[in-house]
Amino acid sequence: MVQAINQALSQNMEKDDSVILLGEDVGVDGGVFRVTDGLLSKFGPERVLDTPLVELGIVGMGIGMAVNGLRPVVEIQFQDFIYTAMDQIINQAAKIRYRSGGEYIAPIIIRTPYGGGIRGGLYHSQSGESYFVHTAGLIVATPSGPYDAKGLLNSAFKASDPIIFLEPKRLYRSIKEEVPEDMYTVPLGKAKLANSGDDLSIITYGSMVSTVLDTVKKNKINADVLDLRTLLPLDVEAILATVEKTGRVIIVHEAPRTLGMGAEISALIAERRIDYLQAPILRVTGPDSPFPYKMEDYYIPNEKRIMKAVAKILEYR
Amino acid sequence: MVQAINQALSQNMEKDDSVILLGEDVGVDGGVFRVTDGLLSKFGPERVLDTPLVELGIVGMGIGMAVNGLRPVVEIQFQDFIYTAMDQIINQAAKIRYRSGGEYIAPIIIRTPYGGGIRGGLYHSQSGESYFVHTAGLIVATPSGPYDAKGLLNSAFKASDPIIFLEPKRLYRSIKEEVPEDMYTVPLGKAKLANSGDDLSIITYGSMVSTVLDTVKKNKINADVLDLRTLLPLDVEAILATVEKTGRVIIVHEAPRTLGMGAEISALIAERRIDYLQAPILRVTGPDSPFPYKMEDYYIPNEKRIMKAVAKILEYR
Amino acid sequence: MAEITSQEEKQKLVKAYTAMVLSRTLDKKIVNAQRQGRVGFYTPTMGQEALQIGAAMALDEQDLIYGYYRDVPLMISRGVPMDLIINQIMGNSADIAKGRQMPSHYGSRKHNFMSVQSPVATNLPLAVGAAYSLKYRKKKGVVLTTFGEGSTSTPDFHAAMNLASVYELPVIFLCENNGWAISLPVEKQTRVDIWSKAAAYGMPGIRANGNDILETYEAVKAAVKRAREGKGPTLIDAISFRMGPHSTSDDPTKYRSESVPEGSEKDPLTIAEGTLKALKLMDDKMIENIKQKTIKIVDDKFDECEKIPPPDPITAFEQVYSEQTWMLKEEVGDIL
Amino acid sequence: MAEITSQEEKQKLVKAYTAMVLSRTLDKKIVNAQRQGRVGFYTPTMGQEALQIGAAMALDEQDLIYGYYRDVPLMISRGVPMDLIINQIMGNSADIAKGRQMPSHYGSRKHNFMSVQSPVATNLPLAVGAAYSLKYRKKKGVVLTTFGEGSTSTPDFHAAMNLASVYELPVIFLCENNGWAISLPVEKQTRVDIWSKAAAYGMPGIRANGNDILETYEAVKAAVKRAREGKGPTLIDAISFRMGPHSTSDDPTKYRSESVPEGSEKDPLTIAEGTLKALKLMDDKMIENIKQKTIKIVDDKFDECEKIPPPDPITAFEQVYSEQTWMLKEEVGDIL
Ligand SMILES: Cc1ncc(C[n+]2csc(CCOP(=O)(O)OP(=O)(O)O)c2C)c(N)n1
Ligand SMILES: Cc1ncc(C[n+]2csc(CCOP(=O)(O)OP(=O)(O)O)c2C)c(N)n1
Ligand SMILES: [Mg+2]
Ligand SMILES: [Mg+2]
Repeated sequence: MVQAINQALSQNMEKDDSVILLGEDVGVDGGVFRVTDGLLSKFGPERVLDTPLVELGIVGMGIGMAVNGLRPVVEIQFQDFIYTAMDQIINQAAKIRYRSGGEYIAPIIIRTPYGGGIRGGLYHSQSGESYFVHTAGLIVATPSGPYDAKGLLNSAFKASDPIIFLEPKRLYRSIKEEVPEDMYTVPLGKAKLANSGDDLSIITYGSMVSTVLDTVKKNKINADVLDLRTLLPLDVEAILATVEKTGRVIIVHEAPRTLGMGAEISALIAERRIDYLQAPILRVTGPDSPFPYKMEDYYIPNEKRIMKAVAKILEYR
Repeated sequence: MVQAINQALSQNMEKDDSVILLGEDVGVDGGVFRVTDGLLSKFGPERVLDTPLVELGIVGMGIGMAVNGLRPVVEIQFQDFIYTAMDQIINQAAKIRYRSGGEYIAPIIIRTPYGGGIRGGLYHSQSGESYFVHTAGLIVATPSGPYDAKGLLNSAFKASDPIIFLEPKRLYRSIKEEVPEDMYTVPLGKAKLANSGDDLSIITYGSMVSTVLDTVKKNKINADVLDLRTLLPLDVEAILATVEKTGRVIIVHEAPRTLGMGAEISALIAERRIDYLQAPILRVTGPDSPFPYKMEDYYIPNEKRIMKAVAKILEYR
Repeated sequence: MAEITSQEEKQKLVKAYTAMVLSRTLDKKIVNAQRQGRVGFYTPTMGQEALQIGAAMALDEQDLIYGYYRDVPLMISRGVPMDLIINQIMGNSADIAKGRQMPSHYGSRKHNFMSVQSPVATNLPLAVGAAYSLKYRKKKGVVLTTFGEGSTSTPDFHAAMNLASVYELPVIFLCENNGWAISLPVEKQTRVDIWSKAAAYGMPGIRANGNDILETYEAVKAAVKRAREGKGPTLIDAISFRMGPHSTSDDPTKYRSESVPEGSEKDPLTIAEGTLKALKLMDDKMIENIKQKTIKIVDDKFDECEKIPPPDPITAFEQVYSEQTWMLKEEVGDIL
Repeated sequence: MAEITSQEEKQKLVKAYTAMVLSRTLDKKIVNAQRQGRVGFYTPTMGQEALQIGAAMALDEQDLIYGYYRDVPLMISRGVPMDLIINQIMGNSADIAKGRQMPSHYGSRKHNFMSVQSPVATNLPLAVGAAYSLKYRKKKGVVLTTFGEGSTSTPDFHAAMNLASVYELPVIFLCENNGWAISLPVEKQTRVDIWSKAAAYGMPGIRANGNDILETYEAVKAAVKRAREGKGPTLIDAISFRMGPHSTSDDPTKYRSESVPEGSEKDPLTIAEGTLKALKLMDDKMIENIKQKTIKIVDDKFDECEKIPPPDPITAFEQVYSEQTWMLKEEVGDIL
């Protein structure tokens, strides 16, 4: 996935000289995950900025660039470190169009690795998508593999709204996929049915998609697996379609359960398709605690926990 | 409610000299809403600090005080301005106990007015409770009137976890209630059945409680009205009990719908009491947009919108 | 008193004074209207006219402004029509932002004046990004960003100052140092002079008497020159005084006794009038004449704007995104 | 070279050198163990021993430390037992925090060393609050807080410096200036010397050669004295060099060519050894002897700690609150 994102960045920079990258260690070092490797030497220090250590500043500066016709891509080294910039994201990026009557817009892309799986402990493993998804004015997208990563990022470059682009860091090097050379797009706001089945629906995204697919395959579960791809705005039609089809729903994510994405998805279903439900809507998620270092395998939803939920929901009534 | 909070602060300061107030304009000026009026002259400048303009700093400084045996109460002038301090709240306050194996704790109280109703526009009206409720390690409480305000705050002073105390600013001067002189407590984590009825359940909190109660009374609706009082952790038993009783649920809050509290409550019900439900779970909330100045009456849920939902849910099937 | 000699600058000064009178008159009009319940809220600018208008004198049209909620004089002197400001304050249907923002939160792309937010100093990092864009595109514009002295304590001030300096960007940081952050005097905000903070970022810091239009003009002119020459940012500490309350919700008698009454010798208008008279550009009669005419103009414009109907409620829920989300469509359907 | 004369200080210096050797030896041990896959991650401290241990020499036991992830030598010199550190790095069941935190994130209340977080400089505002508590309670302790030079760009640095100064608090801000923030050299982080930033807050800023234990000691001693006398905070810029990579995940050859090899004249250990020899407190043989003995001690302790079993998984979900929430109880029931 690292290469796919690198390619998307590189191709968009080639195509459009208003694209500027900024972030800590994104230049000479090529990013701590090597996502921006080689871009400094290709595009020079005016387009690839190794910034001082100030998330709030680089996000704010990025917004200022976006307002003035550039297409900044800000990298936050770990999503866990984005919170000092929350005010810039919530009160500036997400509200500029609204407050200025559309006179100013802020098409910034904020890329950041998120989630666990690299033994990063509580400050290098967070899945903070809820903080962004609750913020009207933002678009929040997250790929589940290299193909979508490039395609969604290409779409992000065409959008005119601020975008939080969450990269499941666990997948950076673990998932291999064919990625076309051309600048194809994967549309924002559209989920993907990653597996088709009749008995139940598993709704998920990001790093959990492959875990769910593996589980389903290995255990021969006849399930719809919906990869959301965009978390804000959600693809409600795709969600409702799978509910109508199976009547049994599990939502899987790494983020803590309380007000995690599962809450919103569950609520959307409970207010629209209650009559289709043949079982409770279950959530298999990270627990409501910080993310532990040593015991991370217990934190992240795994086959065992998904299968427990599957069994429960299939047996229901 | 202003006097009730003032009294709770004053009495706790009298009782315990480790209680320190800090915030912008909380001293000489007595706070922009006059909540801390008179406390500087009563307790002196070492205990009531008029701070420089830096939310992140005063929250961080408060955490440091709390870690070292004081009982700081930090006022954030408007909840809308808390976001630069999110990192201190999420990564420090909420995680100190956990990361230090319990050796250090941070019993800080962060008070802040929130919500609309004073024609404050998009930067003086936000209801950001979701950002805190998604953060394990915090307690989040919000009163619906003077009695609870004092009682919950008294409980907060006894707790040893960091507490976000959200004060519905619209109620500061609009709701009158008898408030006992003594230091009674209202327990954290317990909801209150504010009205008892059989036909449906309306779950709400903060500024919406009085709106819901007025609506129910005026329209002679036979409804349970549950005032959550604490948003994290939620009183799941009280929520489930009312669902079991009525089978029809509406959740009302001012915050935007997507990943607002309604999402979590709905999800809790959909995963535990699906068989009791006789109708969809409806949410009557602020829309997924910033909060407007001139048209705020359209933003905040009102009688008309609540009654629309009531009608829909009572007619269902 | 700073010196001006060229005919062009003298003309500028006359224009600037007219803008000062207009700002002052409009300010008083709005404050009065607020007392009468005709306006919801307002942050008076009285006392800060000279520094804002002096700064504007040093700018060109293509220069960008990232200002704050106390910048009505700055807008006026940029040529922003009065009705744009009044419509914003009324939040009526002619307002650019359709009444979405509280009064005092104006903006106008046409005048290169970024729409104002409430969280203080958060415009500063944006100004830095704006300056980066200008530099990257090799344009000759500069960015002026304004904020109160209280705002120098914020994270955003620190971030913006350092970034502007590291990238040598054409930004002028104009601190409107009125001595107070609501109730907190500057001495309790920080232990040093604001201008001296510039050194921590390796940029020049200039102190100017913000009540004297020419002194601020000179200071900003020097900073603009530096910026246009590619030498980077400057911090200007324009020392002034907030003649009114912090806002129409504020009662300054709770926390301060000092005052600068209108027409007193520290009033920036008084100082400007002295300068104009010394330069023989105006006499008392002309001044009085301008003031009287302005009252009428402002009154008329205000009445006119007041008649404009409120925005359609539906507009309160538009322009959140380039396209309205399905949630919002649904929610608005439910609301209206 | 700074001067020390008293017998007590000489003894301190010998102890300090022993701590330096222990830190260095432990550091190398952990780095090696990491290469062998026995440790998950680590941020080496090699090169920063002198400044940390010099600082510790100036403190009393009751003083509080708010350090960061590169402070193993500081802990060692505070008397933190080696196994506490190794157990943290192993994340085993003997670790105070039960393996919840990544390696390099230690803490020990007994030693007044606050548990370390990852987001840089966010310990600084806490240090200020801690200092407020000391002052409020009229205790004579001071607070030492450490951070890298890269961290001076953060919001937290600005906030903490200003607040400490406004309230005249007993805090020593010790910048461990190793010249690099991962791949960013200090020249690109900011345009001025770190010590000079102190002036923006009205506090003294002292530059010290951080590779020389006595120079840092003197600087911190002066700051501690000032703090104990109630005169407020000081910023110390201890200039050093990161001899190793940023962390075990980092490859510094990608971005820098300079190096300070072990044993070279800039190595803080070499400098300390020179001082000891000049003061006739040690000779080469004694030094070699200490080094050899230390290797053995470290090896043994490391092996011993490595045998300690991992924590019970259940502990990963405890101590989130004073009492476990019902959600977490339920979730843990589902997980285990
Ligand atoms: C981040 C933030 N915190 C608090 C406030 C509330 N507030 C509004 S104005 C103000 C004082 C600002 O003082 P200063 O920067 O000196 O500007 P002035 O109003 O004096 O022009 C405060 C605290 C705010 N708008 N933003
Ligand atoms: C707020 C924040 N942003 C980014 C990071 C990622 N990061 C870890 S260390 C580091 C560089 C810190 O440099 P410096 O402050 O000089 O300390 P040093 O590591 O050199 O001792 C960065 C960017 C972080 N830990 N916290
Ligand atoms: Mg001010
Ligand atoms: Mg460094």
